[in-house]
Amino acid sequence: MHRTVLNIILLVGLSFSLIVLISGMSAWRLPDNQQGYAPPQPIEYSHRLHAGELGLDCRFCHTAAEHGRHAGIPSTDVCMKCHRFVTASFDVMQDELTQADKEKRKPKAIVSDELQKLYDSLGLTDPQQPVSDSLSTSIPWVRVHNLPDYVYFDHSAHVTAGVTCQKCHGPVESMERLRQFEPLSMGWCVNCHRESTENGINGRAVRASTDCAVCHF
Amino acid sequence: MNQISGQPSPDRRLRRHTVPEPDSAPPADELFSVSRRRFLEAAGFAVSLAALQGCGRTPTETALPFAVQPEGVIPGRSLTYATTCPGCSAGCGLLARVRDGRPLKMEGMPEHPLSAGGLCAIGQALPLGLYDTHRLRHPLHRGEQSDWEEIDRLILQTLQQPGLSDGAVRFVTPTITSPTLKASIDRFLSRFPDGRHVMFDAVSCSAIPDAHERTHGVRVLPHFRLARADVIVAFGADFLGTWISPVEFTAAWRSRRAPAPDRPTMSWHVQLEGRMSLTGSNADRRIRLAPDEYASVLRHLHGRIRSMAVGSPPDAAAGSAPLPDRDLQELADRLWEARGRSIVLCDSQDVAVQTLVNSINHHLGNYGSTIDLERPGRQRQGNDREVLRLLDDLKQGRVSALFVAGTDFTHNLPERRSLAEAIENVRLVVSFSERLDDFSSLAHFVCPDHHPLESWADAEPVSGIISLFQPLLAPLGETRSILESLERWSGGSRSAGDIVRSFWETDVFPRSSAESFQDFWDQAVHDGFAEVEPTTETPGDFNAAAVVEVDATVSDDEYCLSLYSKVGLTDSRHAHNPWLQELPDPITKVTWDNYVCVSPAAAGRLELHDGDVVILESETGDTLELPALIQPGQHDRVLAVALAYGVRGTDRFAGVGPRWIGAEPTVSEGGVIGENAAGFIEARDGTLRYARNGIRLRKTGRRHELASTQEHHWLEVPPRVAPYGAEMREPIQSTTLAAFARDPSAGSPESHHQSDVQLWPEDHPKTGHAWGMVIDLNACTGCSACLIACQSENNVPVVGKDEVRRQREMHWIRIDRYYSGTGDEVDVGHQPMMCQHCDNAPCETVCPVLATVHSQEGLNVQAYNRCVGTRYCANNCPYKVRRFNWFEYPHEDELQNLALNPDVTVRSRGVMEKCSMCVQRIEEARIDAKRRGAPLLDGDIQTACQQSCPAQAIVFGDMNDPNSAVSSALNSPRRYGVLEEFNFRPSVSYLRMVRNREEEQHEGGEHV
Amino acid sequence: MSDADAPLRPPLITGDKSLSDITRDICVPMERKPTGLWWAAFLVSAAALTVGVAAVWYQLVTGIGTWGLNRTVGWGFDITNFVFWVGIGHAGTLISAVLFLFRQKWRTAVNRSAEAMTLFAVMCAGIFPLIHMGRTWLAYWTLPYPNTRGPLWVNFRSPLLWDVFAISTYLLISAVFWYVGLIPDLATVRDRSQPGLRRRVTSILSLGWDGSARTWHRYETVYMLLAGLATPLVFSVHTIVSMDFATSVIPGWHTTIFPPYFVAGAIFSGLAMVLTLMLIARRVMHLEDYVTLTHIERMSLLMLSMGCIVGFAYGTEFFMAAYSGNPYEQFVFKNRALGPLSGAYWTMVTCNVVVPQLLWFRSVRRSLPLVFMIAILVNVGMWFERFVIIVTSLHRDFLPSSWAHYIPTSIEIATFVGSFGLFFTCFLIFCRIAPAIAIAEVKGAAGLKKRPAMRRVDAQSSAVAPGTVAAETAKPAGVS
Amino acid sequence: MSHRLLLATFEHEDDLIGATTAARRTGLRIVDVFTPYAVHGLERAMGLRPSRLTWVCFVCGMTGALGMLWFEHWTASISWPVNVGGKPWNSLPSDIPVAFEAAVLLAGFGSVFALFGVSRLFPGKTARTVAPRTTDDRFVLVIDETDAAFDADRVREMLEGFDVVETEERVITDRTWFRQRRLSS
Repeated sequence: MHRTVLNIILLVGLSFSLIVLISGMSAWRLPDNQQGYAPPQPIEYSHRLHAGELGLDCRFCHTAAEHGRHAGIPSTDVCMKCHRFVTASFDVMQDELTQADKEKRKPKAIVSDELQKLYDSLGLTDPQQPVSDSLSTSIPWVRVHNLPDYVYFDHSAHVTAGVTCQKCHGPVESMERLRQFEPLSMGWCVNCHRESTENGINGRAVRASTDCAVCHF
Repeated sequence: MNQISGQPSPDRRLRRHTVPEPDSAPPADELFSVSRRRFLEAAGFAVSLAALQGCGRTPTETALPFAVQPEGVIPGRSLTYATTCPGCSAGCGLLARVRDGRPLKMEGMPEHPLSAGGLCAIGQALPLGLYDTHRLRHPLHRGEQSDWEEIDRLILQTLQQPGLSDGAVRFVTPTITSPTLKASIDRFLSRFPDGRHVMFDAVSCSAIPDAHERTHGVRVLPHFRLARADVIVAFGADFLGTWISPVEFTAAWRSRRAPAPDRPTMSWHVQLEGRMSLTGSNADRRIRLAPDEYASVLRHLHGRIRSMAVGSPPDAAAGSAPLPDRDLQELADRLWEARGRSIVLCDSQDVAVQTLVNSINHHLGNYGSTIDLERPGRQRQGNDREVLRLLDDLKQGRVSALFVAGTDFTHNLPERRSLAEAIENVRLVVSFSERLDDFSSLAHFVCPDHHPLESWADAEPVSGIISLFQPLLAPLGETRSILESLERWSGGSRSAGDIVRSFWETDVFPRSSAESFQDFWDQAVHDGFAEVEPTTETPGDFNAAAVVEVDATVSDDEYCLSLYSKVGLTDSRHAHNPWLQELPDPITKVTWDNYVCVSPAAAGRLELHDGDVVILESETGDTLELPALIQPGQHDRVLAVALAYGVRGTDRFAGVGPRWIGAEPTVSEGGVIGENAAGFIEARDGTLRYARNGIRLRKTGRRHELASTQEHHWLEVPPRVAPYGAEMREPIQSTTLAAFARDPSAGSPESHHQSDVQLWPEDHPKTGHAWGMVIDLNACTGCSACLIACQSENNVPVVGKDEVRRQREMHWIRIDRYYSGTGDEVDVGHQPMMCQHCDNAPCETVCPVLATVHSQEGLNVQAYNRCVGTRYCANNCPYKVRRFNWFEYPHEDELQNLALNPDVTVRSRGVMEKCSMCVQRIEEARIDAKRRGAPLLDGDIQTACQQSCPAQAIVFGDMNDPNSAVSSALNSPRRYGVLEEFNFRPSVSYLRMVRNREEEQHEGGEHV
Repeated sequence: MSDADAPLRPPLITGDKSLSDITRDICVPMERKPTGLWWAAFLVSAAALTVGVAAVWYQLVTGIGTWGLNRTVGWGFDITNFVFWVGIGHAGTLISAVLFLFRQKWRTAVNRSAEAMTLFAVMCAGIFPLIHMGRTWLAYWTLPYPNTRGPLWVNFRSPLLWDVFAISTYLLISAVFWYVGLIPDLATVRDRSQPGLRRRVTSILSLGWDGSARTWHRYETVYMLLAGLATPLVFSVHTIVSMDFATSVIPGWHTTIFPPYFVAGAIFSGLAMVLTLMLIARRVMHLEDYVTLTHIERMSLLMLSMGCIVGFAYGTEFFMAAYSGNPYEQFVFKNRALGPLSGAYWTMVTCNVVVPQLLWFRSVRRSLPLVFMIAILVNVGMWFERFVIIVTSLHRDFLPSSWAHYIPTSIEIATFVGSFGLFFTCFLIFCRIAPAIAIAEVKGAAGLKKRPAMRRVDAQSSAVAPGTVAAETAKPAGVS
Repeated sequence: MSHRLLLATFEHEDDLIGATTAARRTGLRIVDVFTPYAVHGLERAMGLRPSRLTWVCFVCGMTGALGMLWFEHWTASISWPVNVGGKPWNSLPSDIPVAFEAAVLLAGFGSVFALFGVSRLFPGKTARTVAPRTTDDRFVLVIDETDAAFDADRVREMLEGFDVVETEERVITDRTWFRQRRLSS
């Protein structure tokens, strides 16, 4: 009798721990897998806002993606193309304008905390000031997508072939903070190469080689 | 990159300087750090590792973008700039590949009228010299770090001291081909009543201009046009290796050595020399002749040729020649047959001997065809008589100020000690050296010049061919261009760029045919050089009276010492470059040392073995202790020692290579690499002589192990173990021109044809590209430029002497040098050997983890990151071209790491590596073509070795493209594959060597 | 043929033992406190092992460069030692399995230690391919496991991969074979032991063995199967090891004679090692009654015949090279005999071919010191055989430009010494913790008949026909 | 259910075999025999059928060989075909060594584990030796007394004819023990 009860308890316990274990498996990663990595960045830049809501094309900022190996983290002066004028969120600036209009005064300059960091890095006291190389320092962005040193991935080759940015980077336009969406493991690369060779990209036949020397040299 | 084609391509437009000049000189202390910061920015993705570890992930990496993006810079793509090679005074054209602000790879400039696309080992090794932590970063005042304002103030103050400015001011430089610098020096010296510019070449050929002064009335170095020569007779002149302008000469020499089945002709090259030089090893006929015998042979030759030319009787007083009459007559006859298309060269420093040479060339009518005096060379302007006068002045205490730039004055001269003492009495001693060398340690002021890749300059190596140097990066240290230093001391304040530009505007532009200066300048910066009117110095008529009787008596001294410069280390300036130190000498294959080359006969007499330390003693009592090396083919009376060794500061290489309990340092702490042989240079009759008699040789009984990359040097296997009928190995096939003319496939051994039979079905048809390479052994001189090019391109580590001695050198391409024949009269063959990319690769089958497999385009690829290091592939490689990372080779020098090519993985310990046929270049070109939307064309891809080759011996391309250069080379009847009878199906083929000889072939093909 | 039926043959076990005498004789040495001799041997072995561990550690931390290898000679001591130890490892299984299949009862005296020797030798062997890898920590890449690289599998065409499978299979099967043989003996030890650690451990390891005839019946079947599997396995393992060389292109390696040549060499070296160890064990552990002169003599004869086969192979190699007309092949053999490493070659020939000829003499075979000396020399010679094959073939191959020399470093020598340390340490520990002779098998093979035999006649009165009993008892022990 | 068993202890294998043969002839039910070593001929005396473990071995071996051959072929030419030294995709000869090793490995382990399974040998199992010396020098014949053919006197007489050292009657209730020896439990 006792034994039966004990057995039942054991069985329940076992199945429970199995369920926990299996559900934990999905969160378990191999040591080098950085999938889901989303480190805090020095400036809380929102891809969702820029690429999603405002609909900027990726290549508007990441200009090198078409031309070179690296997509390139945009240089800070690229930000200044807009942020010379846009110094805070649209709503806040709009409110201030209305308010100033109402109060019949000149609108105050409103600079958001995050954009202030941008101006600081360029050594600007006034966003309208021209950017000078000598005053500015680089913003130490934290690298999210980082392949091992022995892997040579060329952005331009993929962009030219018609691979969308999202194919590797995931729905960046919906990410508040950038996150590594795909595992970026070798198998993941290879399978995409195989699939593309078989089915083409956007209906165009391509030959995505799986030779070692395509990525490793 | 398609800068090779004649049409300017978009990339070519980028050959402009975009790197800011350091004109707005920031405060002294900050200069280095600021430029470093800017440099890091320029690197685009210079990545710093933060020790922060988030959530058990790999450490956080930050990516620093530009704050302001410079125009035209795309992170990760290299830009090519046209400039000039500063490695020696030959002034070859240089295309520098600059990637993310770092000059990484030096390539030859195909459009250049002199170098024609080649670049020697020294040029290839420039980046490592640039990223050298031992270069001075600050000016020094009496050995203490100082700043430029202080230096300028003190120097100007000293110069104004009474008794100094009106004393003898001497400015010593090596040959200066730069008209701007020469003008600046002249301008600076013009302030002093007794200011004089003395040009001193560490290895001088002062006797040639001196002889021309006598015979033609102008003291110039003629421009030798070897491309026009059908018969080349060279006395000692190592023109393919180190003499005057080896890259240019190699290209020219090679252009006459490509016999085709329909045109079986080539030049006839005879080398008469004492030691075994690179040039001699490539000659059709090599005659062993001690340097002191040149005069006698030349006199006989002169007599015979003169009698043919003007009918005068032969030189009766010449005595007996050290050469059989038959040989002399053959030389004379063939020279005479090819009059106007022949050339006689000589490296003797005896002016009388050189006038004889001039007379021979004159009688042969070579002036105006193979020897150009109208557009003379400026590649060697050193004037030994002036140097000797300066030495005299110094010793007499008559010099009040001494400025030395570009040469290690005291290191390269005999009587170093008394010279150093004399220099101590000079009131102002200024050095412009980029490092603390022997002379600059004696100097009061060291005003370090920029590295030539950091500054503006120009050069006119041959009159009328003028080229520009442009800065490729902001200076790494607080150095200053010599042009600017002289400008400051002459009261000006212009930047080096402005100085060059304004000189060109006033002095060079008028010689050109361009419309506007801006166009001329832009084109020159873009092209890297400009062809302008030569500055004419009209040579006079040949003055037969200048030809004096030379003393042709041959000394009966036991030994004659021949001092020579080594390929790759011609100059003590390059002694700090570990790539060049580890470059195996093309002939001896020894690295990291100089030594006394002795002939096998002399070695036999003294019972010497390689590495036995011997003492050389001159009549004047100078001694030199060096290990001996037995050199087949050397004259029995000749001892040969390389100059430019024993350089101060080379103990820096004590720590090069891996460190472990069994390791022996490359050089002892405080020691130097090799021994300085400059003490044996003899000053006689107004020239510095590199050959002298009266040398005694003594054995010490001690040993100094030499590190050679080759252990067995002969095509013959050792007779003791040679199988009957197979005493010879046949990696190098050769034939004679006579045999080739009869049958273009002569020299092919009967049994060695590749079989088309396969044991198994062919499952791997190559439908796309099929990369392949053809190496013309008839063109390859063994100069080893490809070796350094490969090292630079592919991040091949330097391993140090001990590792080389353990036969673990890492070079991906090696030049196998084989002797054949007897110990005295040997034939030499050079064979570049690298991964043969066999289609049936034995290495691939045995790798357990698929780390080395075949690509669909026929490459044998090696995935370093998959390799577990069983070394089975290397064992099973019949060509032994695989290289294993025995250790983690040091990469601690962060500055030196900037020379690493970011396109190629730096291999870690325990993995195998080998030639990849520059697969990174293939991929880059492929992606470029894809981006352009154009197909990949023949010539779009050049491997590093191919690009560098001065002889254009290497052709790479798509074997599936019937119109490619490699396909047409493959159709040559001279084609063969090494070990192809084993059916490895190598993708690298060789073209059989053809020697311009009459003799019949031996059975089954002649071997080298 | 049963020994009982062959009176001319000397008995396998001398000294008039009963079953419990056998149990006691074998178990007592491991139940006693270790002797001073054991301790001395153990300390020496452990010291050697320590030296080896230090050397391997240094090599792993610093790099393979601490070995004297170079771009031409990629394998030296490492693979020489590997093949040497694998070769030694083969005799154990051969003696145990092959002699079992041939019903050679005298094997029982030695099979346990031979199997243990196999196990330890294969362990020693296995270490070398592991540490010879440039990146030992990635050795698991040689296993075809599913991975995130594509998946990227392994190269089944590589003989080195065959080695991975062969060596690990061999190690596992040898271990199982050894352990299965050990189970009944562990039960014996268990039932002899006082409650305590030994009893607890042996009762776990003996898996509840109770001596049931039904289990014995299945056990015998499985044991025979294992022996049947181990025999071709032995041949396959050394065949595969030889294929590391035979399938390559290097002259001196690339030859079809290698598989049988290597197997013969392995048996040869293994026999020599077994003899060496047996002679020591016999003396140290007082097993003179179990390891008799007869055993020694038979082993000596086997060794002699193997020596002749190996010598024949050496000759054949030269003949084939000469006959092939391949100059590279001809050169390699001439270079072996007369080149810079000819010393190693002639050491090999002397030790492996010349010296064993002494065994033709019965007096030599029965002289324990001489047999011991010869066995040691054969071990030395067989090590040199592998060295000669590997190094002399590699150091001068096709292109003279890459010819090189090979000088082992102190680290390599220390590693080699360490492998002996590991082997003997393991062996000495084995002698202390497990019955060094298979108790159950000795008992079974001892042929202890009931005395006096006449008692059997009485049984006739019972329901059993005497003839049947005699026939049935005699048969299984004999020819079948 | 329990069984009443007779345990007869012998000193010599001849006696044991004799007694066993005799017991079987007389129709006695031999539950088991315990011996210190594998006594040859005993299985015949007991009437045991040849073990079927050979089949297990064969099946495992074939599985190993065929499975490995398939796996090698699949990895080298289907999953990710890679050109290795110009060898054909289907390199059967080079697949054989590993397939052979896999066969041996699987066969060996298969039969050993089958033995352990069938004979209920596992670590931690308490040995139920009928007498402590059965693993040393005693042979014990166990006869089912419950069996109809059992006649105590005749049996004892028969056993004594074979120099039985000791006889003992014992009641055993362990069900597993019975099942293994094919006794109804």
